Amino acid sequence: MKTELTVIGAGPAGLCASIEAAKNGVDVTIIDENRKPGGQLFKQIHRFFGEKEHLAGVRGIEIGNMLLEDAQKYGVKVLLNTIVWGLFPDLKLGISNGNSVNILETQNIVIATGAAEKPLSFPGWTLPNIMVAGAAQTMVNVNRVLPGNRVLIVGSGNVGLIVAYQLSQAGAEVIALVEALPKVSGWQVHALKIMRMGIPVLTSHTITEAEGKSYVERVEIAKLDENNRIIEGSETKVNVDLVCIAVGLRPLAELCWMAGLRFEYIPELGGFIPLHDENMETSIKGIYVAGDVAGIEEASSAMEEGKLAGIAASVSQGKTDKKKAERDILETKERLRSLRLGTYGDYRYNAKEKIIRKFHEL
Amino acid sequence: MSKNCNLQGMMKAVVSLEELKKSPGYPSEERFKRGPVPVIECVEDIPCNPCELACDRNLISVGKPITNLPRLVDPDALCGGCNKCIIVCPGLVIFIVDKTYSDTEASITLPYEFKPLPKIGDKIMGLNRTGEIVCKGTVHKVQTHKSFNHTNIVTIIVPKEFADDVRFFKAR
Amino acid sequence: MRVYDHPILGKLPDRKEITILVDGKKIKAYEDETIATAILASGIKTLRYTSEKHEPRGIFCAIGQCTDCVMEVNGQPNVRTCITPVEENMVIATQQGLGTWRKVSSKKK
Amino acid sequence: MAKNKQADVVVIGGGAVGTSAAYHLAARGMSVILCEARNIASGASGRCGGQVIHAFARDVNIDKIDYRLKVTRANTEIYKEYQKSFELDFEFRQVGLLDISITEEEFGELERLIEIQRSLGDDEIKLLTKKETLEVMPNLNPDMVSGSRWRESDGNLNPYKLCWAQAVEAQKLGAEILTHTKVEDIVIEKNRVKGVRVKDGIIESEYVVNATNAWSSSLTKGMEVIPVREMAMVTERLPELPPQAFEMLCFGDYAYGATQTASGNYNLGGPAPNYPPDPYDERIYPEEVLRVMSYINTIFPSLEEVSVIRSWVGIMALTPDGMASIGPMPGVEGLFIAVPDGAGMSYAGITGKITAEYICDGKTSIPIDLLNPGRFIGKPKMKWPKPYDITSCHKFICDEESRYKK
Repeated sequence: MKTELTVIGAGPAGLCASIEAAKNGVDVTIIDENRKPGGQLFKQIHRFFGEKEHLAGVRGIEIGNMLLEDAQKYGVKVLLNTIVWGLFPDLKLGISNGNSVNILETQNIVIATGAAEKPLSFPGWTLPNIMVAGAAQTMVNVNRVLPGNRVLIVGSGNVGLIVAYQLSQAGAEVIALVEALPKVSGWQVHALKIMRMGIPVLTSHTITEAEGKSYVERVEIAKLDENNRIIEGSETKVNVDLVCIAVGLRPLAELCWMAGLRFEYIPELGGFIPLHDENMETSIKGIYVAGDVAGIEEASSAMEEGKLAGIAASVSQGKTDKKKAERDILETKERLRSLRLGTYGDYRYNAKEKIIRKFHEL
Repeated sequence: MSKNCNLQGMMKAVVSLEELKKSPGYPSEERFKRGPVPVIECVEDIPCNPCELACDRNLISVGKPITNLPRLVDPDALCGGCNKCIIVCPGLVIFIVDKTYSDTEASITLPYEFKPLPKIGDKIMGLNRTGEIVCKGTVHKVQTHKSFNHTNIVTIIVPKEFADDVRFFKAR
Repeated sequence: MRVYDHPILGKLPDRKEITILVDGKKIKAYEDETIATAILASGIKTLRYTSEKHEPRGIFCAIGQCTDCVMEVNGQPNVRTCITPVEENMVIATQQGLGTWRKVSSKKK
Repeated sequence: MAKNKQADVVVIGGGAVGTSAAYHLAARGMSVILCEARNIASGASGRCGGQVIHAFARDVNIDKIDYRLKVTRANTEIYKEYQKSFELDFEFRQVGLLDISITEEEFGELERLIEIQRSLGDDEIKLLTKKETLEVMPNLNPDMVSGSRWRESDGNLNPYKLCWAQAVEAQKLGAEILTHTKVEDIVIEKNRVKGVRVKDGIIESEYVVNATNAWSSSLTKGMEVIPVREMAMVTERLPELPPQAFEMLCFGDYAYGATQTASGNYNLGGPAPNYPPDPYDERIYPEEVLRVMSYINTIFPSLEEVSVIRSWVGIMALTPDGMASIGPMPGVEGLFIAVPDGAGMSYAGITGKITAEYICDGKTSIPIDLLNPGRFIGKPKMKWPKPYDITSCHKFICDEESRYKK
């Protein structure tokens, strides 16, 4: 099997990379191990930030549908239920769909494998119905099953806050959201959404224990002092049947490691990040990264990074003229820049600049 | 919603009314006197500006960079109550408050993304920004439309003195 | 509990109903949904027990990454139920430890 | 950091042999610095199947079988001692090992070889018929077996854990383990070892032990090793299976080893049949994975649905005559070579012990004359077989020694 550009992961970054390259006439195959493309977009039923060009005010689920339409329109080949089990020398990919195993030869690869949520361990954390927040979000928004009725959320980043809101939308009662830090870590607007509904957002609080026979039935939460120590006597037991952990994400970079890409530890962006240049090309020529695998951000910047990688791959395939590519790249970078502004944008911008600097030091 | 007052009592507000009032998206008392007006409770540098484009009367400005706080522009034009800013705000923090609704009452128009939808005339409790019950009120108007894309618009009537506090409600 | 009506997503679309067998019990499922979805909807939260301490485990990541939700499906252990779709008359069992391989020859070619 | 560092002995290589040498030397009171270019068990030791094979059934050095058995049996005794005194378990289990013949003709060959081995004093090796073989290992494809040889004392261990266990014990005894410290060369003045050169300086020592296996010839002139790319893959954890240890060394085509680890993963390996120009290429190629997977499906039809979770390539070292190279390097005072041939897990413990004995006492409990690492010096430069896979290398060694010619 052969294709010019292979994109691994059909989430926002991968779809945008595919569409951008296919628009330029590149023969693109996008691979995803799930039954449906879209990555995590289809569980994001809230409206996105940004400006018009970023599709601000549009719900993630609608953006997902728009991207799928575009992918189809521009002739992107989509392989679903397909696992990339290996990324080998000479840009060969081992793929399998459960029935057959194949080797896919390609000239460019965009790795857009996204991220997974980090776990948090505490006594009892392995009990059923203690899950990462995104899991509950998938179950309720994609699969339309509510995993529990009385929920404790751990972590006040945007994921925790949004999932608290969305579980309420599906009819669950969110008992509380606890945050170990003295202040909410996500945007206040997301916190305000749930607080005004009466969901207690408890800063300087943590979960200390979960109990239950066959699944979580009760948790203990406690207040923390300024040194992050539990204040004795502050422990409270609460009956719940679902605990959602929202304590951050890490890049799913296994294929990047396998390819032998060079990495750098960038804690601001979630851990070990494959080094890449300003157009998302990595330390191995022809391999690009985009989206959360290139540093944890959010879907809007993932899409812009995907576009960058898609344009860069088109240039490498000789499928777009230099002038047009330069213009497209410039515009994409401007859109990306405006998403990386402000309190939560500056540090991401700086971390991204560090990755690019380290790349050029190689 | 939670009935666990114990937990709610442990909570601290993320942003105080005083702070909000200092932000450029919060109308002055003068402005309130002129009729309905958007109240924008967005006080962080979020890279986001759909509210600016939503307003046909250019009452809201973000400008460049888009991390600027949304600012209420104060031309002569009054808010027409089209609610587009409420619908499009990803943070769900734009409310249209009319302190001139009557001598004693104010109307608060807010986004509502839950089921079931309240009905006109429903008796409600007004909730403040931390979900505490502060007053009684009634549902005045419920607007839904395909173009709202599931962000429905509910207008409630509360005593005027709670116009700066009430931002949500629950059935009485 | 299924979310039949949702403020943003609307009514649950009509889908073909099928039956799967979980630990010998018939459970209703809808075509094209994942095994974990159907099982959770039926109220079952424990999908397997660990091999050494026999502790219960359930859904944890729901995106095929953590392998906490593995069960025995048609005689094959370690199937990630959160990303594997149901099929009519699928035989599913709570996995005990490393599970039991009940099938010797391959199912399809 | 390495500036002005000093020790009695510098051990180069953090594999099973290097860590063993460091442990045994430290146990004898020597000050030891171990330098490893990557991390502990990064080379062949961390990439092998972990089989402990006392003697290959089709051993090319049949006349030396008695000697080999003496060495490997002493090695097993050392592992048993480790198990009593070491803090970390390295999962050594003597579950027996099968060497399977596929064709009738091969079975005849096995029969003949085992007869020779027994006449040379190997009283443990047993010939199993097809039926007996399938009784020991029922999940083999019956069409792929004509018979086997069986040695009960063979087995397997977790090679990664063996390296770490030895390294940890060495550290407890005062040895310093420097990982990510590549030795650029061995410093020799007036035919005497002075130490080793690393990136930021020289580590001075009276003795240097070269335990870099496939890479040993690049640090020591006159050493001869044939690097052989081997691949391995490991499955998801499976319930405990009957004794699985297995070796298949078919003359015609390929060789395989399979073991079930203590945690249940099934570990299978064989030659890496994709022949990149560089025999030290540790990357794996997709064709190699597919080929080995199809063989596994043929040999173990019941594993067809089992998922492979990881696969990799490691560089094994063979010597031109199929014997280990363990001993002082002639012409360089203070330089000791510790390179076992092929099955390193059957040699690691004893090789470290011999190294310590030689350096501390000047003599060894097992004579090592046969393993003189200088035995290739002065001989015409050998042309290594290509491709560097086990079959062609094996043939090369056989031809050289004419072992199989009656």
